[in-house]
Amino acid sequence: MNTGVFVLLATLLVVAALGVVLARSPIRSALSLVVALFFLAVFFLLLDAQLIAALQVIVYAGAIMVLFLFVIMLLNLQEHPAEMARAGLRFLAGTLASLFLLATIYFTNRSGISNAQGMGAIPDGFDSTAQIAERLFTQHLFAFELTSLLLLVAIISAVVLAKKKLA
Amino acid sequence: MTAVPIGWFLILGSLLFSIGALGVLIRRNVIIIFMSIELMLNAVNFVFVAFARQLHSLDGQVMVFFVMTVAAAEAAVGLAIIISVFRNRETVNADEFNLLRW
Amino acid sequence: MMEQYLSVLVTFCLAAGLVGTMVGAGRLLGPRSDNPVKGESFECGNPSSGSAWGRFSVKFYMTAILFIVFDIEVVFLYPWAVIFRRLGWFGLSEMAVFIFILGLGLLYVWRKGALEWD
Amino acid sequence: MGLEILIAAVKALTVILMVLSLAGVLGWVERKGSALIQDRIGANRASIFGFAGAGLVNTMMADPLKFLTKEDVIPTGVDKLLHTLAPCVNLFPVIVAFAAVPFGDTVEIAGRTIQLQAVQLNVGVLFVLAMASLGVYGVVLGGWASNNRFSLLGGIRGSAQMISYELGMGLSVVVVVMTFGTLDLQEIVRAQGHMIGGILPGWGVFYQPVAFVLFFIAGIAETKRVPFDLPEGESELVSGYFTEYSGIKYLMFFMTDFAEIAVISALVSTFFFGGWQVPFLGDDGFHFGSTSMALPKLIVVLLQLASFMVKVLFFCWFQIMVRWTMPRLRYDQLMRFGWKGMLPVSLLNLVVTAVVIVAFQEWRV
Repeated sequence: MNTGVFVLLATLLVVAALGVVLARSPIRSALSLVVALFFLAVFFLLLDAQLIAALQVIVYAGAIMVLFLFVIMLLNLQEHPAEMARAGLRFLAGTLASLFLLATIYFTNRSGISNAQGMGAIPDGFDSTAQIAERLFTQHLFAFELTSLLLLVAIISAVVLAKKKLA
Repeated sequence: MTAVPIGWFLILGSLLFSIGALGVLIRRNVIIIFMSIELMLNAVNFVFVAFARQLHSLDGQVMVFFVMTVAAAEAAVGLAIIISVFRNRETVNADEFNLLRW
Repeated sequence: MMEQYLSVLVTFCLAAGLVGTMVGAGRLLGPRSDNPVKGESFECGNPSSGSAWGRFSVKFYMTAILFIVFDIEVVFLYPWAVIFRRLGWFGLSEMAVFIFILGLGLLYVWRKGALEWD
Repeated sequence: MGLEILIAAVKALTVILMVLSLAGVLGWVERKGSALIQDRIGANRASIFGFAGAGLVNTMMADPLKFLTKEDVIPTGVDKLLHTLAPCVNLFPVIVAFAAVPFGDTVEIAGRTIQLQAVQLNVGVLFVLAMASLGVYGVVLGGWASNNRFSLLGGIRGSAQMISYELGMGLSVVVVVMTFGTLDLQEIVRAQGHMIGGILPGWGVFYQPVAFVLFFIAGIAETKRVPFDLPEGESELVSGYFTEYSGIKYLMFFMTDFAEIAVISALVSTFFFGGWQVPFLGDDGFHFGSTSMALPKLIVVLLQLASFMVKVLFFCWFQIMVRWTMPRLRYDQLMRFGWKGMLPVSLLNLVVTAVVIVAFQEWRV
């Protein structure tokens, strides 16, 4: 049952991800990505990461992808014929990607973790928001404060870049 | 979900990452390249969460917060750049962004 | 634990089924008759002036960017809100710094006039 | 396993039927309520044997049937797939969000404790907000797929408005979470069961009146109704993003509107008005100070259910009254109010709340 759920969700996820790369029209591509992000959120839920699952939908699907859709509509991007890379580059890219995938499978097998009998039970309170918050606001305090600077820079540069008249 | 070993998650994560990388390499539309990068970031998030579950350590989940923030900042700035380039050159094809090329 | 995920899954499936059934039933039960005038886009009776897909104001795009940034702020606030009692003044000051820095961003955007619609 | 699936399915079906019938009832209440305000009869053909109240049956049964048998016109030159997808992604998140709201306490049937809540998550608050944030897609896609100027303008306006007010909404929810210290909707309702000083119910609104006002305003803006109905302003944009829809798809957009009203009402009563809590009512009956009145468990559960429904219906009615009382804002006023009004005020409210709670640690719910 569990394995079945995994395979089903994984198939849907991979199909959606392929949709992002292969769809001709950018808007379909963006929607495929939304679907893929949604299935990722379902995976997070099943991995006992409820908080992350909800935030995944709020941040990625609810905010970032809306921005992508806006830009696609703003620039009125339709299908474009000469849009794929040259055949040689396509072949190279495919080879590299499959090599990477094969390497992962090989090393996963060799390390023996995939033979383990599942992930086992979780400790009590592992999925509670309070524990993640505890980590985030004590151990990772510095990184957290730095993100505010990152966001500040993002706001300023977006305003500067996107405004029509620069002073 | 406890019956599925971590290896499967790793392989699925790397499959997603490869698909994203493929998108970056074969598509010429800058916006789709951007979306493929988002996909790659998400593949990494996925592996973080899977390892957090396997190792019973919440640091993996905390890391997802920061990846999300970086992805958001990247999307905001990147798309602003695309818009301002489009204003000047009327294109979003990565091959035609060649003013800085030599 | 399992109960929680089951409830989410079942609700999703039922809601999706309902939505799908509605669209499907509408397709089956509704009559069909196509003609070129009916297929025109509705512009209050005037002949259609062609495709509507064009470019629109960059203002909307600025709104979306600002939304992303402040949405991230809110996202950090949820876990903080759960435990800020336990963290006390320490947690308060650390969040105060975070909000202050993003507040500077809001102030900048405000002063630059990116929030104006004219 | 099978039994658990069955229980979950029964609960989910109950909630879905609840939200669908609420949408139907609201359609009727809106017609009759607007008539009341404008001093006319309104929907006067929808009666059975001269009894206007029976018109409700008409709106709930005849209307959907009529929409089902109408032609579904898909204009030429539209994106057909997205055109069909848009009403679905519009309706789906609203229904699912409603399912996360608890409509009663636990009941025990045959030795099994059942939560009266269809989607039970530790992060219920975030689940609801996540679904609310998906609502943008129905609007944007409906507007884009129709290939119509009115639709596109309505869709873009609508999505920009929704994301702007989502911030005010999110920040006021953060304040609620701070007050109750949990992200579980059922826990939030349970925390509102006590009495302040023995007379006032311990509802969120008495702790966070500012957050209540902000949340309610943002909620009305999220439902895109007057005074925030720019995306579908009839006098400017025909029907906004669903101008090019007909038949069942139009009904789906229409239902989403009313279901959204129901969701906002349910959330307002959960966060600020004690959800299913009845003042003075405990697990075993009423307690007024020293006197008490014992009641069987079944009656208590039914009273709590009724309390939830009454609160939800009250706020639905209130939103309909607002719609027929207020004039429409201009778009620049709407965006200015969202970014320069709601956002700073809700940030300020958050900071003040945090300082007060930390300074007086004993001030807790």
